[in-house]
Amino acid sequence: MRLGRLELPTPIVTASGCFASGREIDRFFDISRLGAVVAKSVTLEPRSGLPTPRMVETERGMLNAIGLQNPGVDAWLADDLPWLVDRGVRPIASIAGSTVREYRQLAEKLRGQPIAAVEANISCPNVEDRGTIFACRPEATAEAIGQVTRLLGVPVFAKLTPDVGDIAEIALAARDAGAAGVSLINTLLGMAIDPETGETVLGGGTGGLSGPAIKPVAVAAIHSVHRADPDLPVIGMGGVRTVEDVVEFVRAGASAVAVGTATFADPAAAFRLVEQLPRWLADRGHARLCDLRGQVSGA
Amino acid sequence: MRLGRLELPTPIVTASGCFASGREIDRFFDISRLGAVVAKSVTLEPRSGLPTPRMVETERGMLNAIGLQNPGVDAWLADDLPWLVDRGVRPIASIAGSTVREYRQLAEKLRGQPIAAVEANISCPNVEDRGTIFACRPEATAEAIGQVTRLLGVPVFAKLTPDVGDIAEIALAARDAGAAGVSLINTLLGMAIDPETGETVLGGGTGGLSGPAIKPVAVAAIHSVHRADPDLPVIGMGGVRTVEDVVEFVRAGASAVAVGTATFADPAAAFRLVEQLPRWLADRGHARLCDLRGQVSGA
Amino acid sequence: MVSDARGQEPLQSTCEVLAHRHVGAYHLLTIVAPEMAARTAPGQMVSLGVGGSGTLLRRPFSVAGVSRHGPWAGTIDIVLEVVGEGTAWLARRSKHDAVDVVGPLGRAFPVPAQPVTCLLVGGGYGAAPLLFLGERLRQENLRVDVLFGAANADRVYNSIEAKRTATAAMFTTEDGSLGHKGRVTDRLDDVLDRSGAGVVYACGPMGMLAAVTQVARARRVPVQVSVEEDMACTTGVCMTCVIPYRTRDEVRNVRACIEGPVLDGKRVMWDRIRDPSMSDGGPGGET
Amino acid sequence: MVSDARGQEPLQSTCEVLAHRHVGAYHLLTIVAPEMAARTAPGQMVSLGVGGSGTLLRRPFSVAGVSRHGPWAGTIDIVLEVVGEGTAWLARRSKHDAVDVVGPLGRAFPVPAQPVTCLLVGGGYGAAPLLFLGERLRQENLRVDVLFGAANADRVYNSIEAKRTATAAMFTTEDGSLGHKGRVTDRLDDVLDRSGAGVVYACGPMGMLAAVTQVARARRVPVQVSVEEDMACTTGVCMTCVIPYRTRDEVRNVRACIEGPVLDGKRVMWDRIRDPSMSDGGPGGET
Ligand SMILES: Cc1cc2nc3c(=O)[nH]c(=O)nc-3n(C[C@H](O)[C@H](O)[C@H](O)COP(=O)(O)OP(=O)(O)OC[C@H]3O[C@@H](n4cnc5c(N)ncnc54)[C@H](O)[C@@H]3O)c2cc1C
Ligand SMILES: Cc1cc2nc3c(=O)[nH]c(=O)nc-3n(C[C@H](O)[C@H](O)[C@H](O)COP(=O)(O)OP(=O)(O)OC[C@H]3O[C@@H](n4cnc5c(N)ncnc54)[C@H](O)[C@@H]3O)c2cc1C
Ligand SMILES: Cc1cc2nc3c(=O)[nH]c(=O)nc-3n(C[C@H](O)[C@H](O)[C@H](O)COP(=O)(O)O)c2cc1C
Ligand SMILES: Cc1cc2nc3c(=O)[nH]c(=O)nc-3n(C[C@H](O)[C@H](O)[C@H](O)COP(=O)(O)O)c2cc1C
Ligand code: FES
Ligand code: FES
Repeated sequence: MRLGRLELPTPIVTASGCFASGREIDRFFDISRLGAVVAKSVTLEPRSGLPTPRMVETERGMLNAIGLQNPGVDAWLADDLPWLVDRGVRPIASIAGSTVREYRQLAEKLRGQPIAAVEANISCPNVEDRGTIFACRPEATAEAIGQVTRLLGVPVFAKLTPDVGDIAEIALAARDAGAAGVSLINTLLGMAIDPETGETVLGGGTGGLSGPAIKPVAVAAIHSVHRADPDLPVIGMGGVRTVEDVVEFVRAGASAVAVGTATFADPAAAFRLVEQLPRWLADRGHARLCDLRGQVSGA
Repeated sequence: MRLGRLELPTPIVTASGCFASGREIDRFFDISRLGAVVAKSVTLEPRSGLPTPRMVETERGMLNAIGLQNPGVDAWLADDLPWLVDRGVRPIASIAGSTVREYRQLAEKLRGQPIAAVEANISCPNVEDRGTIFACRPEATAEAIGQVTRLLGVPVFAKLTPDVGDIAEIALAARDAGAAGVSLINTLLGMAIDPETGETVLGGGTGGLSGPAIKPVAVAAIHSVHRADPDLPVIGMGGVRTVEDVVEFVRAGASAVAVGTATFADPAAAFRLVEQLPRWLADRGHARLCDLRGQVSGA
Repeated sequence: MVSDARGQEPLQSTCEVLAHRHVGAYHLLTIVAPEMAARTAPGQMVSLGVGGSGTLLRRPFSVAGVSRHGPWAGTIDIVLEVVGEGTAWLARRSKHDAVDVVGPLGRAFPVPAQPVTCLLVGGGYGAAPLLFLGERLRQENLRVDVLFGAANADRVYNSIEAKRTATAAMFTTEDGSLGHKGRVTDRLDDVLDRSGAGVVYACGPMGMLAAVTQVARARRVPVQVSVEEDMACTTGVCMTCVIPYRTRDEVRNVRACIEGPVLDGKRVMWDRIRDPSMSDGGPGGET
Repeated sequence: MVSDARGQEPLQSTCEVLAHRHVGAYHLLTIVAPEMAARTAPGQMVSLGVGGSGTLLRRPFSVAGVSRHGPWAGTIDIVLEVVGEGTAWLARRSKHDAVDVVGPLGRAFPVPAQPVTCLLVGGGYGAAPLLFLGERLRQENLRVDVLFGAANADRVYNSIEAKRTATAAMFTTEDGSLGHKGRVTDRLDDVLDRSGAGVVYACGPMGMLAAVTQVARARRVPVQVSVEEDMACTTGVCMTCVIPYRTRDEVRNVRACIEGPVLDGKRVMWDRIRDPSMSDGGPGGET
């Protein structure tokens, strides 16, 4: 399967923040079997994140409020990246900033590193614009992505939030700023309150909704972007659990499919998809998954 | 419970489009026991809606694509409204337009009618703005709502979509255009594709996601709007099923709580909440539900 | 020609399963529901809550029979085929289990006012409510003929009971394991010739209903069909189950759950069902 | 003072329930998992998949014992209290049912290198993994004392086994139904005076662990605690289960599931747990 310039042996990759450094899950299966490993988003400085509780289960989904706990870009480059490379994994870095400048600084750090691509997680609050999420505005999207693509030789994917009126508009803004593709979708803004006590269940107050509950939102987002630009590579994610989900995402327009929350319930979730996908296709006489990309009727 | 100028005997109301004319469910319980009945959205002309299949179950939710099938505002005023009034129900009209002008025309029709309030469903595509949803832009929101509030003596609630970056911004735009309050949330844009055939499962292609799956998104939206203006009345909805859900929504900032999809699984869902709520409160020593409105800590 | 029959108001109640039997490929659930049993007419349906699984919405089933007396007060019978999660859950219910039942729902089969011969055309589990109707028609001293079909003998619902009910009974199976090899519609003209039926009642897959209607129309025989469309609420409030239908001068999307499921076959706009070009709904996502 | 003990790599497998017994207020599940049993050290946990219900994520449990030989190959024991949907589902498992097990996970209790007396302080089901540890310590010829507490006698896990394992065993219950009326922390000083323990191992509610640590700190006795924090993945990838912890010179949020659950009590920053002012995360919603 082709993901823009990248040729992946399987379209199954990991969703940022749901696979830590890679080492943890490598204890359960050979993670070099994956199409790529998208690392947890790193920031310029280390972050210890939000107070616990950091998660709550919801109906067929979960809310999380981690607050981007991460060791910082330098530590990731020093400790985790070499391990991934050594392990024979195609590593995709993920970066998160609070200002346009931080995205540029992060890109500078990544320049020349042995990474296959960069995912710019721009579903982050822009502190210079009253905390508005970058990916909620085409201009802010273009600015942040422009800084990153300008500096890097590897493909850059813009990771977008579904909490917008028209996600295709944002995707095209990212593309026009040089993004090689987009990653759809990040979590939805959500919240849970204990009815008895009135306390927010998450230490951080609000959180991000992920898991099977959001799958229809992801499919709609991917489809909308693919229709706006069928040539734009898309990494699809949001509630993927089964081979059928993978195919549904590809038909909607995904070029690769990332497994997030499903790994929490089953550490081998992504691996099972890698194994099952070829058989599913063969059983139905499909030579290649990529032939199904965007193959949807009735919409 | 007070919903702006309206004093409701119970905060439990119905969600538009999930209670038809009222007659259907009156066969199961006395619907005058509800705080109010929000009618299915009506348009200027009758509409026959989208082709079937119009629904698909998703994980703890459902997608629907009805396409606003309704008999038109005139038929509603002639047939359904008098019945509701006769039945002793507090009726809230719901209107949907494709242009600002249609909202004005609909408001003209409703002027002087025996309705307790109007819900302006502005989660509709604006045909004069490339099909952008009115409630995705503060300006379009203000324009549509302004037309309606100018003409009507009864409170107007703006029904908003959660598919925006900052729902509080839209709510404040509605308020500033004269809305007495807001209704949160309409369905999320979603889609399902049959992996085997590639057909969209819904006849309309995409659809609206409702039910328990979206509850955390509703709570976050209500909380965000309530924090932006604690005095703005909010009708909360989105996956409500249990008394605990009702209290959670009120703590987030809802002044009334609407039951939608839950009625499909249990025609008496709303009635059960009307019955159970006082006991839940009494068991915990809460004199009045309204004392809990906005009572949330940790956010 | 046929008198219009509407059922009475529906009820909701938590009911006990009295018995669970296998009939060919189907499950027959007998549910204790005296008040519902007393007011249910053939053609009406009930909807059952399915719990325990990840599903959310009720599941509609035609009533396959009622018993109004007897030691167990009244009961209703449901014949179900397992096709997905909800029906699988129901098929796991056994004696004493509780199910949430809403019914009777929708329009019943109208009973002829004249003494005509009635032909029941059933496909798969669609035969079940027709046998319930047949019983009722026989009480009215009407002649009942039967033409039931399915993929194979196991899926022809209760052919023994069908033979007992009918003056003439004919079966078709696609594999030839019972009766004629083929489909009911292959035999319909033939059967109509022989029975001289004055009304046709049909229940089964939508494609079969359309074909049956076509034959009946050509022969100017009234035809009442029990339609199926995906249902979210089963009680008339959600507008998901609509069928394009000619009423007086207008074509309207009627709700299969409460304006149907039994409809006048000739008024159903078969070629407009699920036809995208017939839509005047807003762009996708509109509820 | 105490040697560091890390468990071996975890496995995932579908395992059969060999037995389900009730022990006081708790359920004891014995699960056939030979490879896991062979590599699990006391203090480590396993996480179980809970299916059938609406839940999504795994549930973590301390291992309460292993049997490495015998006719059933190796088994692991889990002691569980029903608190919600997931534990209720697990409590309905019986002999021959299958469960998805991942383990062993996390850091085990380190075993003293010196011959000191070990005091096990357990609250509720927290006593179960401590009895497993006690067995192990006895194998090392160490003296083991026990101080277990709970709300009532029924919730003091297996006091008979505790008396068998320990040289001195003391119990506390909040209602006085077994041992002293009160909490373990009311008695801790007293027990430490008498046993002269050189190390304390504690497992139970977080409040209890903090209090035990405080007493141990004041008396300069090493203390190893098994902590609990809400876990989404149990395998170290999600960062939901973190505990603020002092390592060398920095304070870091360590993952209870793989860097714990056993931690050095004195390094845990008890007053920073769940403290909003300690956050440097982005505004709400950030993942
Ligand atoms: C008027 C009417 C009468 C029916 N009578 C019978 C009967 O007597 N015996 C019988 O076995 N079946 C009958 N059905 C079909 C039965 O309702 C479906 O097989 C059942 O809903 C499938 O549920 P599931 O969860 O097993 O399948 P799934 O395919 O998992 O269901 C997924 C969703 O699709 C909906 N759905 C799927 N198929 C249908 C369908 N054919 N009609 C309506 N909704 C559907 C379900 O309600 C559910 O929301 C009838 C349907 C209708 C509309
Ligand atoms: C290291 C560790 C060891 C444990 N050992 C045991 C044991 O030996 N015996 C035992 O009975 N229980 C033990 N627990 C607690 C047990 O994991 C919870 O009681 C269980 O997860 C609750 O699941 P539920 O679905 O029944 O409850 P619910 O309250 O419905 O669970 C809702 C959610 O909260 C999470 N959750 C709730 N309580 C806890 C908790 N205390 N820890 C982690 N997540 C929680 C669940 O995982 C789930 O995601 C342990 C927990 C941890 C962290
Ligand atoms: C616990 C958790 C942490 C996450 N951390 C990140 C992150 O650091 N960067 C990012 O871009 N997305 C992050 N995400 C979002 C996921 O990458 C993914 O977009 C989202 O969860 C939807 O996919 P899923 O439903 O398969 O989990 C996180 C999600 C979860 C559940
Ligand atoms: C079948 C269906 C039809 C709906 N029709 C309308 C409508 O006409 N107007 C409207 O404002 N909202 C409509 N809605 C949205 C609901 O009023 C409600 O906002 C949404 O479903 C979330 O609540 P719930 O999860 O409780 O259903 C509809 C929802 C459903 C499921
Ligand atoms: S199924 Fe809801 S209206 Fe018919
Ligand atoms: S539970 Fe996920 S990192 Fe510990």
